Amino acid sequence: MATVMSNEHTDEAPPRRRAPALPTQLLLGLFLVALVVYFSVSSPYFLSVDNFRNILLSVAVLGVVAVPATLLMVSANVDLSVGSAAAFCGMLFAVVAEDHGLALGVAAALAGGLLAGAVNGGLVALIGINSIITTLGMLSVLRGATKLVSNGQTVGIDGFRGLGSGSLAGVPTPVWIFALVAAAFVVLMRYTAFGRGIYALGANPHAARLVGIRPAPNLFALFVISGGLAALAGLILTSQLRAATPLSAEGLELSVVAAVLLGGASLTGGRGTVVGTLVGVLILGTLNNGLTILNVTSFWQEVARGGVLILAVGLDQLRRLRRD
Amino acid sequence: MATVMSNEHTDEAPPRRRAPALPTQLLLGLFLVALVVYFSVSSPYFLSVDNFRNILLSVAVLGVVAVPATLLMVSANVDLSVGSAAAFCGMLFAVVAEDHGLALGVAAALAGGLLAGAVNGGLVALIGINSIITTLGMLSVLRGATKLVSNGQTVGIDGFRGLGSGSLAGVPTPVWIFALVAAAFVVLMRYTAFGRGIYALGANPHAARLVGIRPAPNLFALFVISGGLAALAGLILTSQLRAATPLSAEGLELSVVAAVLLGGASLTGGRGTVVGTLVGVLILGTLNNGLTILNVTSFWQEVARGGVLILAVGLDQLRRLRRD
Amino acid sequence: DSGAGGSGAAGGELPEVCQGQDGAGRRVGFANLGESVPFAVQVRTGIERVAEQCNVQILNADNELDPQRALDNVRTFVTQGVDALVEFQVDAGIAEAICDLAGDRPVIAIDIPHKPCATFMGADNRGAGEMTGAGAGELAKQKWNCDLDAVVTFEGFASGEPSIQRLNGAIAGLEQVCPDLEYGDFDDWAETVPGSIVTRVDADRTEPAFTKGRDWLTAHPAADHVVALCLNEDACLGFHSAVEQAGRAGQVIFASNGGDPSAHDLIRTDEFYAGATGFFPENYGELVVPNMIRMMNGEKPAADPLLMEHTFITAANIDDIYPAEK
Amino acid sequence: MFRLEVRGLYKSFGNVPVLHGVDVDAVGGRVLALLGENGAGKSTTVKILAGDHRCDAGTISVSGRPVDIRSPRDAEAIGIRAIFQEFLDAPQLSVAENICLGRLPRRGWRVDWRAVRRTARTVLDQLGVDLPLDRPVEQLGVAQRQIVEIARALVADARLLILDEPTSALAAAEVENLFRFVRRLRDDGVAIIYITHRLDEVAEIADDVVVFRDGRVAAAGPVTEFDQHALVTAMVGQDIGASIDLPRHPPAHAALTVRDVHLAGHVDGVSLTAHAGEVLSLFGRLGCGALELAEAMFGLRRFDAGTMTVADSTGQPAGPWAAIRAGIGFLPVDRKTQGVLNGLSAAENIAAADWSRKARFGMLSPRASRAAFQRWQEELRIVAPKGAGQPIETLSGGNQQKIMLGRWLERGATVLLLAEPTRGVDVGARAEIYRILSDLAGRGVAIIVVSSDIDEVLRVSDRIVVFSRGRVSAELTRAEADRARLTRAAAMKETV
Ligand SMILES: Nc1ncnc2c1ncn2[C@@H]1O[C@H](COP(=O)(O)OP(=O)(O)OP(=O)(O)O)[C@@H](O)[C@H]1O
Ligand SMILES: Nc1ncnc2c1ncn2[C@@H]1O[C@H](COP(=O)(O)OP(=O)(O)OP(=O)(O)O)[C@@H](O)[C@H]1O
Ligand SMILES: [Mg+2]
Ligand SMILES: [Mg+2]
Repeated sequence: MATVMSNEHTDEAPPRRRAPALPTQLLLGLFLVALVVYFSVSSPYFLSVDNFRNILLSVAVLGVVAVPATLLMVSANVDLSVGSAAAFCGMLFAVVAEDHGLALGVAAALAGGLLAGAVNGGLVALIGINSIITTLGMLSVLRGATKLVSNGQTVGIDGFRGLGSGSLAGVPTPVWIFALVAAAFVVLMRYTAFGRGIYALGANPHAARLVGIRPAPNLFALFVISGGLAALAGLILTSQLRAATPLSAEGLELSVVAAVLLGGASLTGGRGTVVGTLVGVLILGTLNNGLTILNVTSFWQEVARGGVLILAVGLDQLRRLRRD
Repeated sequence: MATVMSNEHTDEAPPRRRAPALPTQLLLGLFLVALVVYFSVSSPYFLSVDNFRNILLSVAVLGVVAVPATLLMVSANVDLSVGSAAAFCGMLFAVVAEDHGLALGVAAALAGGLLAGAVNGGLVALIGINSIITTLGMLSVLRGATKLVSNGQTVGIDGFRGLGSGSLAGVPTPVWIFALVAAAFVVLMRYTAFGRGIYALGANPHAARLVGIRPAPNLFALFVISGGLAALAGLILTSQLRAATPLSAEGLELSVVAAVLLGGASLTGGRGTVVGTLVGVLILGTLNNGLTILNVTSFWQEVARGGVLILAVGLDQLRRLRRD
Repeated sequence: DSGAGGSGAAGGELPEVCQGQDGAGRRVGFANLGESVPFAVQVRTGIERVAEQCNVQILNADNELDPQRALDNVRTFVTQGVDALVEFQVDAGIAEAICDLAGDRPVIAIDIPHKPCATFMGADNRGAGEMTGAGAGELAKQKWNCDLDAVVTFEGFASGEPSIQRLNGAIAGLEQVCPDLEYGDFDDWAETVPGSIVTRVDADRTEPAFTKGRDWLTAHPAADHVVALCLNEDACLGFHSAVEQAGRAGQVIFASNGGDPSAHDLIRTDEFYAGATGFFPENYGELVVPNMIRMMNGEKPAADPLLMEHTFITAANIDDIYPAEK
Repeated sequence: MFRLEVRGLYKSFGNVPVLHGVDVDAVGGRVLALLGENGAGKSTTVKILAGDHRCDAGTISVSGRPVDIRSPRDAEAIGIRAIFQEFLDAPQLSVAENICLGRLPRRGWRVDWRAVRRTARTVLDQLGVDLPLDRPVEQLGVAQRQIVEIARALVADARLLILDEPTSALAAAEVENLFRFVRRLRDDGVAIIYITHRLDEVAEIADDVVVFRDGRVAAAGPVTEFDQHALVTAMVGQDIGASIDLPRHPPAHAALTVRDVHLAGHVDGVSLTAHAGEVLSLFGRLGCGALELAEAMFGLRRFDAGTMTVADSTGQPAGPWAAIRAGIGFLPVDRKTQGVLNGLSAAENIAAADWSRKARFGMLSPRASRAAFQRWQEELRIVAPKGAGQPIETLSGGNQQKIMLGRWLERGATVLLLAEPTRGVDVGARAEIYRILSDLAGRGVAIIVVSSDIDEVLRVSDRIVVFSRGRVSAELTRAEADRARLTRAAAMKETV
């Protein structure tokens, strides 16, 4: 007969020496706190309600597009055309509002953004073109269109200050909008069938399809949402600057990608949270603000910004390396 | 006990009746030919040896960095810092050459490029930071460093024309260099264990690791190569312009990504060929050249470039859709 | 050659702007600075307008603020066999490479000198800058008796000579009117000079000027007599919004270079917007085209360098300069 | 003589202990079968040997000398080769290159592609399979991919060969070829660790057995000392008794009917009807067309010709979403690429197919998913040490499979299409799944099982339709079916 071993082996696992896992977002949050402490100690002007309002205001536009970009990245897609789309919509607004009034201007801007999103969505979700290529192409198309609309000129606009310069309960309107968008996306991504479906699609598109989630309409909707929020961002920007310029929001896409990746999302899909992106956005904003307030020269600012970006993500990675 | 069956036809899937697939690269090549034909018919100046030399010359710098970027993308990584690295190395060269002679200048530039590559490689391959974030950070760091080196000024350089303006057998030196780099990478990617290891790593890093392919040293080497070739590109550029400017090669990274993706590579790794990238690079160059020769206004050029990018990839996708 | 189709003067008398020069059958390549810059678009529009009137065919290209692209464009023009080149790019350092490619074709360089080969045309950057600074200074003298807390500039650190010349000039112009302040020596370009009341900010577009401007205001809470000098209107527009949003209107005097229409309303209505030095890019063509025809005919240009006249546009004179806008 | 001794191996993931000090001996010239329920720690043990995981404590020695396996390269240096339960191939690369992955033959500095192809061809020949050498493996079916995996492990000379459920996707013929190959290696003195849930294979191939239970060794010894009953008892920890016959069901109305279906290259004029309350098996060899037909019934492939009726609606579903709405559920063969939603929790994985119904105005409560998990955890005996929130990819293979099945139970499908439903499932749970299928049928669900496992088909079916080369070659009631008839019908070249 075979040896049947007793089960009385020591029940104890061998002693473990690991630290309990600190979630990525928390670590990133600590990093943000460290930045704030550093700048507060280094400059008397940094730590003030006024300056925090500055920081929030400076990232509101970025935030309004970075939040939907998070869900896009969860679905393993990116929208690199958000900056151009924001500029395009802002310009549409200014040009239409000049002749036909603010209401029509706003309508034109939103329609433009949703249409741009629908084109992106159609190409990616229905035809199946890679989202990087598609939106890189649209980045160029929309930037060209922006210049065509205004013949390459800056268009000033008056009487449309509320969206960009108003405030409620001491908090500037753009910050409110950013907060509302973020809150809506927290709910969307955690507590709706649509949001969870996007996670499933990003994690394993084939398997998601087999449980009845339809990639095409879901992704299409996502790009349309991204386009609509880019229009909103363009309107805020135009309202803040009181002018639509052909170069507005240039390079915004790279900040968006940086913020979303900082926040723990991954281009391979299935991962990413709004809270992470918020922290990412705030790190970028705090850094820009703090360096300017410290009067760091612009060349060194550029170096520091890159360095901090790497550092913020690197810390998390180093910690994981140590744990394994 | 299992029943033993004969194994006469357990092997292949049943015969497939689909049209033989036209490879993506060939379709893309046809697209390039169509572009050339269109421009030739539309303008008397397009179809000439001189103009083809122009086109090749205009894409040589892009090509020298897009080729290694292909292999990087096969490994599921990108190097977004190539433009900044090229500018940085060009500037290093100019500043060092001014005081210490050309030879030392070239050495400094190459050392700078390899070092930048090693930093990227160290952060990505050894520490494990996402390559987009890392190289986005380095993009900023190196651009800042470029301006620091020259205090933001353009530095003229004399007596270093050969690399950028020389020619051999009627073909400009930069084009020769581009061709050599491409040829070397064809061999590297198809016929060396290193190259095939990169394909395996990109296709499935876990599987590659389990068959003994070590991710870290391979990826590290790849980034160093990319940095070295960025330095070469920077030298060519400086030699062509006879000056190193703080803004040169800005935005090069997006052209690189566009060319490589056009050529059929995928950011998820495992896919991509040098030939595809060559065609991608040539499409971009031909388009810029042809649109200018047709005297298309710059705003419309921007729109057209984006459109053609989407079209080139979209055609391939549409064809696949139809086949399925 | 298809020539400049539909010219306004075929056969008939040439309009006055042509200064009697007929460019029939001539093809000129115009490589623009970068069509994302409103100023450059106005230059192009002006050149196209005059060229059509004088029967010159213009081939356009966009240098996209990229030196490599500028070289590619010259090559393309040469391949197309243009008779002459108008080169608008800001990097003096690559002038030599451009001149080599141009060969013996006549070249007019806009706004920065291309020493070896080209006739300079355009702004007196330093002089225009001084005009801007002096204009701001006059207002500062009137409002605050030159009692300034700070001077802040918005410019493009990496945009080459024109930016440096205009802003160095602007600081110097301000100093001439309000001399008794610590400016520091910026003649060789420097970002900061210790002890200076001047802060130079790297922001030549609306958005960065807005964001960095607000940060600057935060870091200077006590500064309520400030002069802002801008490379262009876009930058001043951004900082102007920042000042208003920070609730500090009336604490900053603005003056910009260029004179783009986007700032005309502000110049008319905001007493703290001192004005803008007009470069009149829409009129560049009136100098470029006739002189280029002369050069293609083997004659000398009417002057070398061909300098635009600048005017400081203020609320007082703007309606005379732009009567149509009223 | 090669002898690998593992002593006191401990391993935890996070704070969940998985191995509590296991001892395993693998000896050259002998095949060791490693058995145990899903989640017992079999794969974890062999991954440690292959250098994929590091153990927390324990010693490994080879022929008496202690070794430290820190990476796959260390394992390879010792002569350990492994194929894993989940495919680890490079999908975009060719079959030939995948087989030689990591050890491409070279001539001088360059890869010798002819030798690559030759090597691949040789191994495949020895396995008695013919695969297109230049095709990217992503274009192959599961079984073919599994063969590529096996071939890779066989290319290099091994001193210890580890096979973790290599036959779960294979039909009998390939299994037999694999066994021949394994016996030859064994006779050459190679040590072999073989993990399986098919106890009949143990009798056929193994010399020794080790049975794991909950991360401990529950029994070990020469195979001759165990009968099947003893093995099962050791695995489960109690005597589960003989397998009882499943109750039969009277067929009710037609639930799903297809007529004259053609799928180019796969199916050539097939008609069949599944009735509510019956278990219908589609039996055949690899590539016989049954799987493709099932996929088409779920809207994954277009019919080239033919009609389909489900419930009252006629027509082929436009896609999986439409099929699901019509009450159809589908369990795919390839769990990894088509089944698990990695990164999502076990609970969400089990609830995913039912999200559209669970949502109220689009809102979905996480509690609903957790409730779904709890509903099926007990019934399917799902082992998830970290509970409902454990990411699915960290569950053992067999437990993942149970969740895939639970997904459709939760959805309450009225027609269930199940491709190889017990792939990788342990004996206890397999009996459980059969019982559940029988229950479901009793409740009026129509169940279609696509299987190449003859025992499964004989055990579970009310009716069996045999496929051969894209056609129906026989239709048998359970009473009529036996091994011989099924085997003959599946090999049939002409239709009856
Ligand atoms: N990365 C991981 N994180 C957390 N738990 C894990 C991880 N990998 C495995 N486990 C757990 O370890 C236990 C043992 O898993 P293992 O894969 O070794 O089981 P197995 O015996 O191979 O089962 P099966 O027969 O189902 O393949 C399982 O409960 C599983 O959930
Ligand atoms: N990545 C690959 N995967 C599978 N097969 C390949 C791959 N690359 C090349 N081959 C095939 O390998 C075979 C030999 O290729 P190749 O011509 O490179 O060999 P070679 O060693 O150079 O032979 P020769 O001595 O004829 O030059 C060809 O049939 C080719 O299609
Ligand atoms: Mg297992
Ligand atoms: Mg050969």
